[in-house]
Amino acid sequence: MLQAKCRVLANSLICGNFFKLVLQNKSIAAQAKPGQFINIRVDKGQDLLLRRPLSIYLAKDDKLEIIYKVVGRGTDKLAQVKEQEKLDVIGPLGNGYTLTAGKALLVGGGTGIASLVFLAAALKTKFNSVPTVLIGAKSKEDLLCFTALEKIGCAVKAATADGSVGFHGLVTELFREIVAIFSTHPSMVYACGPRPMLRELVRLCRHFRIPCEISLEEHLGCGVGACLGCVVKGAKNEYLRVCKEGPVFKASEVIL
Amino acid sequence: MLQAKCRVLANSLICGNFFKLVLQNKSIAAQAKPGQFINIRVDKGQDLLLRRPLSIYLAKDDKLEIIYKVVGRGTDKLAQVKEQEKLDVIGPLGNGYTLTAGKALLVGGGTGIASLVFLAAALKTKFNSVPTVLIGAKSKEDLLCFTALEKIGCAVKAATADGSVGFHGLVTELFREIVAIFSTHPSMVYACGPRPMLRELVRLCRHFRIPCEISLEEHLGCGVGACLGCVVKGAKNEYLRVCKEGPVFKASEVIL
Amino acid sequence: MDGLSVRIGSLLLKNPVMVASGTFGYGEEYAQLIDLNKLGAIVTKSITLKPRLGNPQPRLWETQGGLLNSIGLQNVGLATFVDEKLPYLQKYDTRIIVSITGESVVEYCQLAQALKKETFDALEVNISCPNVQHTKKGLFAQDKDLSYEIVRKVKRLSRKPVIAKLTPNITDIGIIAKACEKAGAEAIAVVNTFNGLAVDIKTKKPIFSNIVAGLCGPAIKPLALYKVYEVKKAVNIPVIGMGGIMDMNDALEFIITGATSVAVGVGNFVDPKIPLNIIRGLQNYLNSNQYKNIKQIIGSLEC
Amino acid sequence: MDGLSVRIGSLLLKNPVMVASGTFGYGEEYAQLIDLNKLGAIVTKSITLKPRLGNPQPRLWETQGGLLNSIGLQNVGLATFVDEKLPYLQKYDTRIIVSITGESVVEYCQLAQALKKETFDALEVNISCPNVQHTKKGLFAQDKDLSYEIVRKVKRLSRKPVIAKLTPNITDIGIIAKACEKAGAEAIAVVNTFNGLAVDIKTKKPIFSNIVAGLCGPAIKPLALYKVYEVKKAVNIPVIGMGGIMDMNDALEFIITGATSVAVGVGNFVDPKIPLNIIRGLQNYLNSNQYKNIKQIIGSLEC
Ligand SMILES: Cc1cc2nc3c(=O)[nH]c(=O)nc-3n(C[C@H](O)[C@H](O)[C@H](O)COP(=O)(O)OP(=O)(O)OC[C@H]3O[C@@H](n4cnc5c(N)ncnc54)[C@H](O)[C@@H]3O)c2cc1C
Ligand SMILES: Cc1cc2nc3c(=O)[nH]c(=O)nc-3n(C[C@H](O)[C@H](O)[C@H](O)COP(=O)(O)OP(=O)(O)OC[C@H]3O[C@@H](n4cnc5c(N)ncnc54)[C@H](O)[C@@H]3O)c2cc1C
Ligand SMILES: Cc1cc2nc3c(=O)[nH]c(=O)nc-3n(C[C@H](O)[C@H](O)[C@H](O)COP(=O)(O)O)c2cc1C
Ligand SMILES: Cc1cc2nc3c(=O)[nH]c(=O)nc-3n(C[C@H](O)[C@H](O)[C@H](O)COP(=O)(O)O)c2cc1C
Ligand code: FES
Ligand code: FES
Repeated sequence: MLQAKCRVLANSLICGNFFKLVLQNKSIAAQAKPGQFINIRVDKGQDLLLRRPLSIYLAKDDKLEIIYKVVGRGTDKLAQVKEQEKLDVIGPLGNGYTLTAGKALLVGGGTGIASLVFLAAALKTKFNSVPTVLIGAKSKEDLLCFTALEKIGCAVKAATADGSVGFHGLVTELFREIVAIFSTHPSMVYACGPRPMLRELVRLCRHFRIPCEISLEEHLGCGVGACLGCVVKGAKNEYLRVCKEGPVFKASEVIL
Repeated sequence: MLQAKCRVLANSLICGNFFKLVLQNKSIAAQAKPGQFINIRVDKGQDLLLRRPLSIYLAKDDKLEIIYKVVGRGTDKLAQVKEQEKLDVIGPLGNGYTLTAGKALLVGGGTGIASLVFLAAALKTKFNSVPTVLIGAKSKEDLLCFTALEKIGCAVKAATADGSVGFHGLVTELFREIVAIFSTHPSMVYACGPRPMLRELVRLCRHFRIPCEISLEEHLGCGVGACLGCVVKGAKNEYLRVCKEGPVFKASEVIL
Repeated sequence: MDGLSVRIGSLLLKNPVMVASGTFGYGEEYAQLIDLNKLGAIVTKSITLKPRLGNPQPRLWETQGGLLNSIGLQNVGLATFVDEKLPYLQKYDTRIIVSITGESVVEYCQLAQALKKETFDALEVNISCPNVQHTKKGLFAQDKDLSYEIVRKVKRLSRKPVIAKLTPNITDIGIIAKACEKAGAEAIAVVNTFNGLAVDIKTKKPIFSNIVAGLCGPAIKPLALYKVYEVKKAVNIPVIGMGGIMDMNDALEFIITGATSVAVGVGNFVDPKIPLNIIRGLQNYLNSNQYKNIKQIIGSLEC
Repeated sequence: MDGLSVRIGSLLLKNPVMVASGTFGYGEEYAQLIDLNKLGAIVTKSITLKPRLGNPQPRLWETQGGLLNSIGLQNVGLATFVDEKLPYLQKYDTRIIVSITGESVVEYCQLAQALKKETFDALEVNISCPNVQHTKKGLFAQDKDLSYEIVRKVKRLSRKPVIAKLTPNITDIGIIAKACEKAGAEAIAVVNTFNGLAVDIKTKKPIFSNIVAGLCGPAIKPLALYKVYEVKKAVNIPVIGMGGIMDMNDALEFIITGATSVAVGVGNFVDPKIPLNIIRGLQNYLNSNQYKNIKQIIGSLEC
């Protein structure tokens, strides 16, 4: 974990309301693991006080890549940042995914897919095996990272709510079908996406008895574990910090 | 007085820390009189709450021109506004200079000269007589509107604190010399500039018994006379509103 | 726009949006910029018996998301108000709420008495102006007995509905609100400005000659909203909410929390169209959410 | 950096800049980002006798220039603090101020008693946490007798310097500050957060399960500064000022107004370097203005 002013190498619209941000910083990139995030100060003034956390999509050499969606004032401000400007970044932060050998299944919804791309690449490097990936989106235009995942060599299947591409329905419905078809269950499910998707997925994994790791989002205060602002209810009825114990949790550790 | 979203036709550095802003709005331009100002909302958000008042430098057809100096957060934000953006403007506001026939002498310091250029042009149009203008600045680089005034036909004399051009010293010292040289005193002095300059000038005019109008600055709240935030002490010990009774006052009306 | 009309005691407003005392002068100043007839009510600058000079400059200071002010109650005084300002306001089809303030209980009574025969819609009793010293210990609105006494006496002397305007600079605003309700106030206006200080680090002097100044604007919105919540819990009369309201969403927060009416203060300086934007916004909100009447939303907060 | 050292009662700080309770955990979290040895002092998250679970989500909400929080005092509890957190902090060359809070006078006493033999530099008695109910009527720090009693008893039980941390949600903070001074407090910390409310207009529910939350950040700076001014007028012991301090100029405003020391709260979230930037800034300020010692500036406000 370190704090650095990172040069913006690129920051541009990729599709729908989604942007890709490329930052330059060797030290953060070198430390980054799949599932970790960085915390960016988007406002140099005091209008928007808090930093904004974004998952690492790719970390290579001196490059850190992020995929984000404009949803409010902070991400809107971020979208206006220009190439060559510098952003104050703290990272990498949090605990990432546990890399385990075996037949992994990755399930991503919305921008949640970003951290899974980093994970897929890492699984391939470490175990020389490519996971299957399910991507959920509202519509064809909102489908992220499909080709990036294919390039890594993953079998990628899409689910869209409007049926404009791939499976017509929710990614959790696709998941249920796929798992039913698989001769053996995946050895591990990794998921990142909206809370309702994760909730249903965790229910299904429990049903099929598949171990599962999920990446959670909360609005953060400090981002480093100091303020206790970002908690999620743990299985022992304690509160766990998304920024520190998470953002990736074993499904069994938390109550969604 | 009206409120309008005005297109920015130009907004660029002219010298030192000074910018020229050109706005498009026929109605405001048509109503504007020398000495009046407009009140600009520089922040669309709520970071910088209040509007910023700026004198009208030129109003012609559908164009409103402003000369401003970057001195704080508001003017800094204004300097970042780009061509074709729109600014929320209220104006024209306040009472301008009284246009009187005769041998006028105009004295401007810093950006104060802006409203005097508008006045010089109006005096020429109305009475077909061009005033003499004294401009004070720190240094050659900060000398504003010299050529614009010459184009109108004014006799223009500069005073710089560092002597880099024109008279070496304060514009009020130059004023004293000029008035001493003049065979007859000017019939009227109009002045706009920093408070210490105005204070000394008013003292001199009183000494020489020359009628004098001065344009004052205060930090404004509403800009329309409603909040009583912008007052200056009047000669009858009452408080006068800079935005309503002013910004131009007869020297005898106010206590500086 | 019938769905927007609200009742403040015996006073019927065509919509719940007012402009707050001291931020809208006596109406004239803004008449060129917006249609005053569209406002729910105009609250005048607080007037005193005699004209008041007010405080020396500076009177305003911007802070993060807020504005400190120390006007010192400069106003034309009762006589000029009645002769010149009130007739102007009477031309408009909106409610006129006259804000009065005094340095003693007697002065409030004299004001109420003198205004008895004039034509306007309600009296707002400002017992919370932070820019003048009321009692040795503080503001009238920091003392429940004095608050009761002033409201009670003004109420007796005046035939108009009486609104008590309270200060947020207090441990328990509910106690004061209750006292005012008991004294016969038709409504409680919450809040006046918060006590604040700014220091010029170059001169090592307070920015304001009066040292203390009043903070308003978006910075205080969450604090003002909580005060509205506390007052609403304490009394059964309508609450007029204000403090940093800049748009329809802000207004809705106050209304849901329990404000029957809301007032825009410093928002008028930022954009004089804010009150009308809020009125239009509320109408659209009612329509698109199938509410017949704004009353269905007032105080609908589910705790 | 000798010119920066200040004395808080019997406690000597190498410089006047602390990090505020609850915004810096138990120090570990920020140790990777800044050199803790450079800080004047670290105030720990308030600890209670038993571990506390804290409030459900959400616990944070951004407002204009501010942050509402409702953590609900989640903390590891006394035992774990002493076993795990304190030893970590003891490794650093900075002052450790342990913040304690309880639901009753007895709990404060038990905490003071239990901490007596531990190694740290001062106790901060947080009698002002807005996220827990203290008495039926409100917070301990809203009651001068209870404030007196708690500080007095803690002081008697503990050999450490005692700092009383007060709430700004009060009519006259001076009264409480005086009571704490009389009870033996070595210093007064001003302020804890301001009571605020935020409403979700879609669900018509308060954002926070606890309804009320505490506002901090630049939005409250002028209000906090005024409270420091009030406390400084009331007592002769040092004041520790906080509330929206984000840079050296903010710190100077507090110091000039009378704060012997300042604390950075939410500023740590915005930029963990803020405390160190302020320390460096103050040193430069002293040098370039030919001050030998920061004490020449403390309370130098000319009114
Ligand atoms: C570990 C982590 C990784 C993330 N990775 C990514 C990523 O890779 N890509 C991506 O696009 N996004 C990611 N996010 C989400 C991203 O941080 C948010 O979308 C962003 O911070 C929103 O900022 P904003 O200012 O644009 O929106 P805001 O205006 O702050 O908020 C948007 C919405 O959230 C609500 N909200 C605000 N505060 C709170 C609160 N305290 N509690 C609950 N709701 C609140 C608002 O009401 C609003 O509806 C991640 C979040 C976390 C915690
Ligand atoms: C009628 C009128 C006409 C003007 N015409 C021009 C013009 O033509 N060109 C031009 O360049 N400028 C003009 N000004 C001045 C201009 O409005 C200010 O320079 C501008 O508003 C500063 O805004 P800012 O945010 O950049 O600076 P700010 O950051 O607001 O302030 C700059 C300085 O002023 C101090 N300050 C802030 N608030 C107050 C207050 N309430 N009282 C006293 N001091 C305060 C600050 O401490 C700081 O030192 C005019 C002002 C008026 C009233
Ligand atoms: C410049 C100014 C002058 C004010 N004068 C008065 C006044 O005379 N009487 C009064 O009751 N309130 C006065 N107020 C307080 C406002 O009516 C209102 O209560 C406060 O500003 C909070 O609302 P806001 O945040 O929307 O501005 C004044 C406020 C400002 C900014
Ligand atoms: C997330 C958070 C948690 C806090 N927890 C505590 C606490 O446990 N004890 C305490 O005395 N103050 C606590 N505070 C208050 C701060 O110490 C400080 O008094 C307040 O935030 C004002 O300073 P600021 O505006 O610089 O943040 C907390 C503040 C925040 C933001
Ligand atoms: S954001 Fe502060 S603990 Fe997680
Ligand atoms: S700025 Fe409001 S009266 Fe002049």
